[in-house]
Amino acid sequence: MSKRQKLVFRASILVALSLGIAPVTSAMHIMEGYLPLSYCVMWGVLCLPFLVYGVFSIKKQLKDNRRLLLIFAMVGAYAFVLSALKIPSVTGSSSHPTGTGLSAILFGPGATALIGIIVLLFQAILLAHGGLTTLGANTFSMAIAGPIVSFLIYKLVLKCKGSRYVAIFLAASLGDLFTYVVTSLQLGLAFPSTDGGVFTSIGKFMGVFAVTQIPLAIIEGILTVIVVIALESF
Amino acid sequence: MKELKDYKGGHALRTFNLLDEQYHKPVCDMHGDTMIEIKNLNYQYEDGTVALQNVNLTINKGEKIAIMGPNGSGKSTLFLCLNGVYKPTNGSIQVNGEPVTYNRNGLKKLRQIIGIVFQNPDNQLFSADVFQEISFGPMNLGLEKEVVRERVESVLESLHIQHLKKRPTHFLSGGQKKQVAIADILAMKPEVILFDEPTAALDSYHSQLVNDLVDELCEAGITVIQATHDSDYAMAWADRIIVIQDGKVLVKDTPQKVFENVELRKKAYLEEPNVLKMYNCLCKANIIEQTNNPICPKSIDELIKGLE
Amino acid sequence: MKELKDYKGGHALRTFNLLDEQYHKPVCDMHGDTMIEIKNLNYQYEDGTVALQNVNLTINKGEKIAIMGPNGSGKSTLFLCLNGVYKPTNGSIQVNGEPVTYNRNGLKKLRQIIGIVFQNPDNQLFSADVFQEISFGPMNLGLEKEVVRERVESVLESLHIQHLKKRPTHFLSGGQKKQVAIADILAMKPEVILFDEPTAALDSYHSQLVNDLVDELCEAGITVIQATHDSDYAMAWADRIIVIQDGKVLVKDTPQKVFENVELRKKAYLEEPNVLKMYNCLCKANIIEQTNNPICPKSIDELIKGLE
Amino acid sequence: MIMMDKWAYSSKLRERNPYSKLLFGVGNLLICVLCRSNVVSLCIFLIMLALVVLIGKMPFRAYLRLLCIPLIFLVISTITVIFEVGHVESAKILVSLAGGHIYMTKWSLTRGIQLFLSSFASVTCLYFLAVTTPVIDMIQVLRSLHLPKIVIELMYLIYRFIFLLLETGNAIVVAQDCRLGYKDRKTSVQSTSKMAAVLFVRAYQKADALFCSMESRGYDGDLCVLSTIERPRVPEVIVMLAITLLEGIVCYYFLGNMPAI
Repeated sequence: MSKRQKLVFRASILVALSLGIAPVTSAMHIMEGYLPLSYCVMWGVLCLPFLVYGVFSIKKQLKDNRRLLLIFAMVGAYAFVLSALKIPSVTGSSSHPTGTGLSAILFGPGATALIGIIVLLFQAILLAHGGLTTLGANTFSMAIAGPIVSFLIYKLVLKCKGSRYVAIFLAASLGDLFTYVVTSLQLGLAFPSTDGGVFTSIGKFMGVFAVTQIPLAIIEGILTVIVVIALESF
Repeated sequence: MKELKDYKGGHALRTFNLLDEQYHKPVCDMHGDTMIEIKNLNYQYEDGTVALQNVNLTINKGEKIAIMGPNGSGKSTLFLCLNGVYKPTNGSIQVNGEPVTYNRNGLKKLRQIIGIVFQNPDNQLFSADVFQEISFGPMNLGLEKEVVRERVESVLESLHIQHLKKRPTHFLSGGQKKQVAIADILAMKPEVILFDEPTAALDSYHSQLVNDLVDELCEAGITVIQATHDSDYAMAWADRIIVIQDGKVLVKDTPQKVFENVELRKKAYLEEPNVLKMYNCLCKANIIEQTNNPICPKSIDELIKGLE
Repeated sequence: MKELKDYKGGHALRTFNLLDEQYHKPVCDMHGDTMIEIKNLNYQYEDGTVALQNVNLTINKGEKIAIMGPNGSGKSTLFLCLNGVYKPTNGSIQVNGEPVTYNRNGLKKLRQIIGIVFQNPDNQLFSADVFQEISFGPMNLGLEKEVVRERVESVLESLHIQHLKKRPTHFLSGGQKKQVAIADILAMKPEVILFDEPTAALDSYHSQLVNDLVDELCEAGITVIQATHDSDYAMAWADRIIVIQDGKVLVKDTPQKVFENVELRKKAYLEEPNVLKMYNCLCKANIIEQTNNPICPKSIDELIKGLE
Repeated sequence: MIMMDKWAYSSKLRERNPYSKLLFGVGNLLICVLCRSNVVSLCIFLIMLALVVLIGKMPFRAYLRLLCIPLIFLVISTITVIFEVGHVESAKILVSLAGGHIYMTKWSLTRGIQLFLSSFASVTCLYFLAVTTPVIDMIQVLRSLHLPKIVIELMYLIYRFIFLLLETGNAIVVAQDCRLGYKDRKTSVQSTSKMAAVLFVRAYQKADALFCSMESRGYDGDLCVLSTIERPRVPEVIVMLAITLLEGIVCYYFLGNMPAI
């Protein structure tokens, strides 16, 4: 890489991290066997176009720069490790910043989806966060929907001449919230209420998870800003 | 590396003004008091691996202790137990006569008394610049900002690395990183410092620097425990050597006695120090007179001095 | 560490059957032919830092060369230049009489001839398990799968680490990682191997293992270049020592001549080897007779043998 | 250290062919999810327990600890499924709120229990895979399913790098802890974010160093390595397939109360 490329690259990493730490908690991974099979298949199929696009997009980027392969892999590993580290007495029992969205802006949503699904697969097998049948649903909420929202919000705030730290905070916490909304939606769709139907059910899940997720989203937003500040000083 | 050229000059006296304030008792007084007492220490990892088994140790104030033994024999675990990061599965640790308690206050007290300099500075340094890095420990001790600032400045001066103060940590060379890692701990003014192979992967210049620094710390009355693989160095430096293997203490004795034990050397893969080899050879050849209670010089340099 | 206890036995003969096939020429024939010729080599980093300046070196087939000098003096850069990872800013490198070309084929050829064992195995091992890891190099050489499989098996056997074959990389100990890192390179059957501080951060058991291995490689006729900070080791092992500082070659000479040069030692922060100190002392004391052209023994062990 | 990974390598079932293990694990998982029958769930739970603990020789206590991991999610979401919010008067009312009631019905309770048990059983199927089949073997199976090469490469690399970074991350956390970096919540948040930042820098540096060493071994864009795994032994795979199918048929005919999904 030339000097300028390197600079652009580093800068983009900074930006990426700012929205990249899409905060997701292990409590929001839908566990193994929880969704009916038809829903598992449906969410899996919904992810497919993103994943296929991801394969092409990664291949194309690698053609220009072979070194990126290792960076992709490191980003994936980084996202995983942040959720696996044993940190004594931090924010809450199960809150980890995960960097699945880290690559959204760097390498595009396609590549992010692909790296994200691999990370989620490893989280299922190695940490028992999530599962194999629910991999599709979890990928959709955490590796596709959340990062895209973070990305859009970040761009939007910057376009409106908002401060960068505000943009980072909003991107991180709203991305987190959106993941939680999508997860509630997935659960609500699968388990409609007896009388109120799907929407009541979605409301129920959102209500229950709000207790943990809304404070966590805010804490994660703050954490992300501090991380970015720390990273900028490097 | 210009900065370091000055170092070897006449700075030794000035260097530990910082520490002298704290340790104003003369060295001889301190020697002999028990600093750390480990009784029947056991540590087992989550997965059931036994890392330490029935470790009994007494470490006196101001002692220089070398811990030797193959990698994976339990040295690092012992260090982390001493510092309260690992809580022993069994047994007790007493520091300054008081048993360690594992609540917030107990740990704070313990970590102020005992500091660890880790082997790989890349796994220890996490701040963006050197000043932030060194101030981290004192800040967590709850000191006033002004006091922290003074301490950091003073440590930087003691190690002659003032010029690194604002440098980002990831631009430091390996040797400089090591110096900052040591400064990290010195700024907390501990009474005991544990060094995990402080000169591994350093060039000879920085190794020498670190070794000199360790000597100065010892002179200032700090109890130093070093994990090392270097027999020559352990022979020259240590008051006592503790040999650990498979989580058990094989022996704790003076360097000469440890290294004269051929069986032990084989078992724990310890190399014979050069000076001991040479000394024995010269004794055999009747170049050195052998007394009933022969005391081997500590290093080749000492041996040579003796011969002259 | 059971596996390794066998190692020191009578395996030496069997060990390099793998390599003997390739290097069937007797060692004496090879010595003397020029292997690598570096002329006027300059290397400048992107950011303008000059890492190497006017380096001129000739390295013969089968030579044992130690490169010494402080960290950051340019040793690693020199290694990466030799291997074609860095393209010299100026000057030329000839390997086996042919100048290095930096196209795909030229680099492939170069990397087959010259291999680097990096200092930190964690910066070298990228595969999930040992077998995959070792197969990477030979696969890149474009060999048939069956040939690669055989080579990997054969290297594993030579280093007595067959039991690690299916082990995931993250379960290896530091010493084992080093062994695998060396196997990585051996599987490519290079004629020259560059070791970057191969024993740094290893315990004495594994250091000994690596040193023995290096000796066997040299015996098998492979040209070995080692970067090291250990004067004692360099004195005992090397045919020639190259001292580098600030990107310039200060001197290239036999160990004794290098270490006898007090000015040079001071300038490049080289320690005087113990054996040399001792030898000089014994000469002075007239215990050893001094001839006109005194040749110092290579190690304390040799010195002791001589005295007996 | 990731415990599941460690158990997988030390399991007595490790050397069994990964194809048959995957077939059996995923097959049972599907049966669990499809049947949603309490009896089937209980049976599968016991089968997996026996396989992992009795035959695989994983310590029972460690297995129990693993089973606790998904409990938080399971309990919260199952309670959400069981209890309804609304105005229905006929149901068993538990709490009356200003706007309506929180209640449960027999159907919602049955569904909740079913869901709870079948999810728990499916988790044991996942654990069966996770603690008997090393990840490397699993990726190998995926590779033979002709997934795109780039996916397989990324999986191998990410798996390796996870442990590389985990070691660094843990070491940094320990070093911070030694200097009282986690003494209270505020310090903890600061230490964590500093760790996260420096870990990112280290990841970047590691990627650079690894690329350099890969280049020096002739890497030119095509990551080719050989692996040790043997081809699936056909008879074993057929036997496992037969067992799984049989299980499925038995469940379907004798116990199956397949819900309309």
